[in-house]
Amino acid sequence: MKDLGFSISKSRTIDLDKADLSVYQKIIDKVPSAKLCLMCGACTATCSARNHTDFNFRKIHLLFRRGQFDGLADELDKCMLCGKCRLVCNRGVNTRAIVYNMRIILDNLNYKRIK
Amino acid sequence: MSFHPFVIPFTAGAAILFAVIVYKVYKWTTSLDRKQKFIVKQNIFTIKTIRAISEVFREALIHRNIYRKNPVLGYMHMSLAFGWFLLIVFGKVKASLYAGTFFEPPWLAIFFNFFAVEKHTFLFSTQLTFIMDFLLLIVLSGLALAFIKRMKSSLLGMKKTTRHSSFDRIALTSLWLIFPLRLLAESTTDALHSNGGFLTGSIGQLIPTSAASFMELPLWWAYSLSLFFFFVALPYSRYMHIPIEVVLIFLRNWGATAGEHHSGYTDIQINSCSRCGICIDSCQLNFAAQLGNVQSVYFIRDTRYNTLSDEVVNNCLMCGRCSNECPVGLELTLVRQQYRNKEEIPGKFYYEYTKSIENQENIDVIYYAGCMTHLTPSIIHSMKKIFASAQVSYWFMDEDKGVCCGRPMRQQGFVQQAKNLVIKNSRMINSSKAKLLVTSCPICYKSFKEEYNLNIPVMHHTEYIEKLINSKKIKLKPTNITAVYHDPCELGRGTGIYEQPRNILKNFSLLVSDNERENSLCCGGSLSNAILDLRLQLKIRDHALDELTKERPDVLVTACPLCKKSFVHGNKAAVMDIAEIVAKNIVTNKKVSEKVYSNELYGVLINE
Amino acid sequence: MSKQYWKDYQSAVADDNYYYERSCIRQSFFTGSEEIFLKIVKDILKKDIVDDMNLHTCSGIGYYSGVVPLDTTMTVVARLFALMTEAGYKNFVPSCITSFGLVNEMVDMWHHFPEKLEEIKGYLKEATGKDFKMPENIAHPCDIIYKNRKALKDKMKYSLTNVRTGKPLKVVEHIGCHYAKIFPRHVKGGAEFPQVLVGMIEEWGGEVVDYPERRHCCGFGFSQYLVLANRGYSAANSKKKFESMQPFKPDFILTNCPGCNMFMDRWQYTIAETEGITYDDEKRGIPVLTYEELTGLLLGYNPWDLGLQVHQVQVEPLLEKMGIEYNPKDKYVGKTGKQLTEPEKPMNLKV
Amino acid sequence: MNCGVCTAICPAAEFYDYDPRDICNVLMSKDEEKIEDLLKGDKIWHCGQCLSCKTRCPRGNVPGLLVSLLREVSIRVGLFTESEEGRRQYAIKKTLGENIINSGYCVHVMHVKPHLHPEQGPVWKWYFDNAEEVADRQGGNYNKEGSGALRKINDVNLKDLRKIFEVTGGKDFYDHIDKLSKVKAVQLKKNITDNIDDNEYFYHVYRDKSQKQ
Amino acid sequence: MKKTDVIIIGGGPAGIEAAYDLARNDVQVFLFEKEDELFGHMNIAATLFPNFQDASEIRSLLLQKTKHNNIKIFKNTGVAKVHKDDKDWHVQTEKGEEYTAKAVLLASGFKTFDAKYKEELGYGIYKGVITSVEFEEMYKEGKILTPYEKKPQRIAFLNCVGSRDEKVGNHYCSRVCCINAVKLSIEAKKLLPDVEAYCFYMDIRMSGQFYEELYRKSQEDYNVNYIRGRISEVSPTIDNRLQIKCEDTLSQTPLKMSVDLLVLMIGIEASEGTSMIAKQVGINGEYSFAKSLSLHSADNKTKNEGFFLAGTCKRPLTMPETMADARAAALEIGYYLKGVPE
Repeated sequence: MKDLGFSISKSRTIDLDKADLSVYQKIIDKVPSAKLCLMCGACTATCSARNHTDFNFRKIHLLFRRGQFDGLADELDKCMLCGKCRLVCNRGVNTRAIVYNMRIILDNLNYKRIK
Repeated sequence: MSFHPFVIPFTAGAAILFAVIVYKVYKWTTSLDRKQKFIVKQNIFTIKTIRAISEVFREALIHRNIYRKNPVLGYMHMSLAFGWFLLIVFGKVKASLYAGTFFEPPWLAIFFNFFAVEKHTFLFSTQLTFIMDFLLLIVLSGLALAFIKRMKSSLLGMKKTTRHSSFDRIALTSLWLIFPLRLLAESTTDALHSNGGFLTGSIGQLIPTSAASFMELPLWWAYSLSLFFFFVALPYSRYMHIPIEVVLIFLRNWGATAGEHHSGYTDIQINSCSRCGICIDSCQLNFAAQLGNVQSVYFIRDTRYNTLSDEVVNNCLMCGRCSNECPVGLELTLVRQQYRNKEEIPGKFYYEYTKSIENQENIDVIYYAGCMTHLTPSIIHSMKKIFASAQVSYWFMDEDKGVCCGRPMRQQGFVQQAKNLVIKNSRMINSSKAKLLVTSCPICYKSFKEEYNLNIPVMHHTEYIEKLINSKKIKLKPTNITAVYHDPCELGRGTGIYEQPRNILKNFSLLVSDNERENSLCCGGSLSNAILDLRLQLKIRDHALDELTKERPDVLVTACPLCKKSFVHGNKAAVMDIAEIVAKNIVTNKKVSEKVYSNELYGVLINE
Repeated sequence: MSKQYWKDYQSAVADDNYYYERSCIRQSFFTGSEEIFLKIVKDILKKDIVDDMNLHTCSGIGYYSGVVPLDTTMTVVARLFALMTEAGYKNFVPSCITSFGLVNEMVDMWHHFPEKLEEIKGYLKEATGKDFKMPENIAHPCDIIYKNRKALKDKMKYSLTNVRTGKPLKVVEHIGCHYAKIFPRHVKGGAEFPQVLVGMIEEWGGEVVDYPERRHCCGFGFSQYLVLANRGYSAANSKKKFESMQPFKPDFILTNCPGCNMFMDRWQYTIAETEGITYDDEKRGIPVLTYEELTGLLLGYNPWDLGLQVHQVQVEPLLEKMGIEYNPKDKYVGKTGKQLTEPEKPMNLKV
Repeated sequence: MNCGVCTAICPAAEFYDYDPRDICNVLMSKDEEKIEDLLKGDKIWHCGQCLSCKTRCPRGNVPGLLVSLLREVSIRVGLFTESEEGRRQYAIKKTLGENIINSGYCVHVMHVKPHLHPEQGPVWKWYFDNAEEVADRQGGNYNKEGSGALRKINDVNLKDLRKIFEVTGGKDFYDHIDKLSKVKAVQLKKNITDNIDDNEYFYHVYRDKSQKQ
Repeated sequence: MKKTDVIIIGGGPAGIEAAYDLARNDVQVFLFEKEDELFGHMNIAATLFPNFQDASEIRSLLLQKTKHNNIKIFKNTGVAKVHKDDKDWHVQTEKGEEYTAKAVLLASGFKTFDAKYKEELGYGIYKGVITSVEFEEMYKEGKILTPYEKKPQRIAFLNCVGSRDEKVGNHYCSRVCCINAVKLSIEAKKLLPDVEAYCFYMDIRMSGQFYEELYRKSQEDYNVNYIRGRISEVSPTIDNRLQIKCEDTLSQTPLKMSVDLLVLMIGIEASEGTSMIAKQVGINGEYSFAKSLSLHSADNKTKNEGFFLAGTCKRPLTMPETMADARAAALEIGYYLKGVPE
């Protein structure tokens, strides 16, 4: 193949036809309350890790829901599992359990980490 | 010559059993972890060994613990274990006296009556015959109870009992057969040779000689076979606990305890479980949330038969109630934790991002509120007020939301991550000039105490406040508020802080609740359970709350932000952290700056 | 804003007397297209259109890529209008889609901010001493072809049918973003379903392919393409379109924007060479034609006089489908009749 | 309203970490700091100016034009050299920008040099090499006086054009870009000259792309 | 020359409810309905949110009310002109007859937004794109199918079509679409349990009682997915489905997917009748709805003595609001006829 000095960009659009949504089903099976998430962001607002870094549980949860897993494993490493998020969730979502299970699932799928 | 083919099954069974036990115990004891081996070596030749022996006697034979909890159950175990033990001892004595040598064949004692048919003339023969029959009677009575328990456990005051594995069934049935068969065998022999005691003798009278001569051998065979089956099934059944518990008791007395990872000691604990099911009754998931099959006994069973599921490992509040109740004294939470712990990735350091702030001023105390406490600001305000009133100079380490202590991570099994957090915090704490670390969160407290190695002591604010009161640093107004105190799991069972809060609450009329101290209930908010969904969690909360507020106290006092958060939302009673109630009733000190009196404190109290 | 059905979006196109503004891109990459357009208008439609020697760029690309400030561009456009005024014309016909969008945008701004217009008039006067009148009508050449598509049809030697199968040719139409997306009301059929190319294709016997990424930009992106480092973005957008149209097996792509035309031609080459992917069955790529070239072909002009040889994706297979005879020897002959050395062959893209 | 129709069909949003909706948010927030970050950052340079956003916005806004406004500001206040993408404006000015005032064309066959445009392919190289023959065959008037495609644009018109650039500040704008780019070039330790061929800084901003994108 | 006490224009729920309450107070009512059937938009609805009550129950209830002796129904009677002389109101029908009454109640309701105006959504161009009304009808038939008579795998519901949209000149919120979308998605799931349902929204406005609960139910029990973002473009795929594009605004990423059905939750606009008559009597308000005298204190009165308003001819309203408003109007008219002072 020729090198013309640039490579053709990759799309970052979420394509729900191609995305693997079954993975999120596993989360729902383990943490049914996940369905109730309104993406209000209260969890992110109270998050201790958020206080030190750009860690954003709400967004990670959403991307996971949409089957976009790249880089999430590393993001999740930032969480300290302190569980404050669970206490502030106004829909009683067990956010902490979601983080925990996302970690486990991603590790089982061994989703490549950046480093 | 006292031999007959039917002794072979028994002898073979006994031999096999002996071999298996020796093999397993060897395997496990050699695979203790370094720490355990070390401590055992330290203590093996000390008074501790004597203590162990006496404990073996108390627990393995007399089962005092079970007896305490439930006399009938206790008697059942004692009659079986101790009765059988004595049966063996006296049997041996009798046989030796009879044979006139100490080295008579081992089966002679077991099948004595079959061989010793002529009139007994040896020393104490009559007494021994009586004792043997008496002991047999005792054992049979225990057996009867056991049978009833199987049929209807509630009669013996137990709510739940465990299901059986196939090995258990073999062992159990043969166990149940052994003594009735022995009774019948001896009785028939008596019918022919009238060599029985008051029990076997009198039953012997009733058996017609014709039937007896026809029945005798089959019965002795059956007796021997039942022994055989029991012995062979035992190592793979729950009854393994009978021999292994003895090993456990010795190791425990020598100071062994479950470490971070699985070791031989773990197997010994697992095999020492008698599956009595007492842990089921003590588990809130069971009686408050109607959730079965996850309790310690199931956890241990599944581990032993390699059918352990994620669900069982993780669906636990780690409140420690079961370990506290366990008659065998197994370290149930620690063992479960071992199965949660995950592989460490060498060379990986988590939480690079956390900024470590340091403080070099000359201050007395570092105050670490803890993540959860940031969700109950009134506790922080109260602590600030208390510090101010006692005129203590302190550094609020995690004022602008800090680094988690690491325990929540650890409890989910992320050991490495937890360790990294520990490093982060230790650096901050050890770098300061303070002489004491005070925290408001029992979780952090336990963590600081057990998982950190700090160069200053750590106190939970209950301890600290008590210290301040004793040293007259702060004074409390006497009030007539009625309060009930809830022992947080991590503070009570976790680190044994029971007296301090009660001393602090002296000048309130403190009500007593049924679930105090070691028996305290979990608020349901436990961080250690990443499975439990809100509904069940609230069931547990409500049940605990009902128990605690039976006496209608003015205020429910606790010492954990998590417990407080859980209970506050249950709104059954006013809920306060011990720091708040202290701060609210503190005798204000002239010198203390205005700021502390700003109503913001009370503002917060109302808002929450 | 009042409601309007897309069908009702209609722009008025002047009948005659056009002032033609050449397009930098079109005359550079598809030189023949502009010439054939002028020919068609003059000789076939018998209308008056002027090709002014004083023309210069509208500086639109500079403006959209952020190096030429607004006032400058406005004044440059003003000068173009001034030239038109001097030439005595009122109907402005910019050959370039960027220009078309730009002049519309400028006129619109002047309409909303008359003070701006005065300011620009001042600049123009100061710089060139010229005055200008607003054009009465701004139309794109493709509007003129569209308007006269029936008249032209009568004169056509060929139609958009596959002479082998007798079926209509499948045509993908691509409209330059700045043609319809800035001022949907200035074009036929609004931004979503512009009729201008569709009208030609259907009138001349072809079948329009409606595919998912039909409205997506070709990826030019002005500043994006202009630096090598960001051409990956530019190519990616075309690639997205190709992938989306591929299953429909189009016979060729028709565009009204010189930029789009060039890019959709060159990016097929780029993708083939760098990733080995082509979007037709014979690995020759999908030909991309300007509407002028198409009209010229159907009217029977010599493909090589139209400049089809400057396309990277070769058009011969298409010509054969359409039953247009052509002289292969004539392909690489220059103006002076000199036989030029053939271009070298790409690695993956068949020619 | 944050409905996101603009981002949905934005070509740049698909291939860059770019979100026109978010940019409008920042502008509406009037948060000085955030806006400055925009002017300093790469984001505003990602837009492709296709203005697809204009068609769709239910509020009749045009994120695309807001961005081009931000770009002009970023250059005027001299923040464009802060970002990798912003610095590229120098390359554009150097090529397209100067084409305009020097030749009267944004683009002309002679400007599209194959070595700067490898993607144009062999046929283009062929055209480029035989420009006059091929252009005139198609009826062009390659670099000659008079009217017609690719003709030479005479000095009268060029003079006017340049004058316009001077009067309207276009020229100053060019010089401004040059000046600040030179400063940056020094910081980046890349030599910079007035022409292109031996201009390290030019090739840097024209070609190099850091890994982050 | 036919005289009566009150003429009600519009035989929808508002008109009938008001007519009945007036009739019960011995007021003679003429009720004009331009269609040959009463109940207006109630004829479309299969069930009513938020309690899924069968709309036919409501219809038969209303039908009962129309049977009252004091009510005279004129079907197929569109109104052409309304004017007032010094004392009475004169209503001229399209057929040319003239009627006179002491008071007129305008209950001429709303019309749904014509989705063809949003060309990028491809309504009327791509078969799979349908309106909420058409979907409701499908549901009534008891079978939800793709235009190609297949079982749909994915259905998308798009809110705010023709509402909150400058481009079509409607800045206002139609108020009922959000909850209606929730209702429809649940109904879709009831008929086709394994269909994937997606709702696209900008804000979810669950203003009414039990709305939020229903919204939660749709997530918890019916697995309806909600994506915050407005669909920007619809185009056909080779396999006769629809590709839709939007931004997943909460993750700030463009998103596309293909669906079998795209249901446009079309908004509420003033009906022709409403805007025409409102203009005639000079009470035409915003977005050509009819304008009441005072939103808070006299919402059924108008600046014209004896000319009253009820229901959605004023603004988008939900069913319960409409009915309550109709009863209020009846009361107002009652006072007016009796001459009870303010």
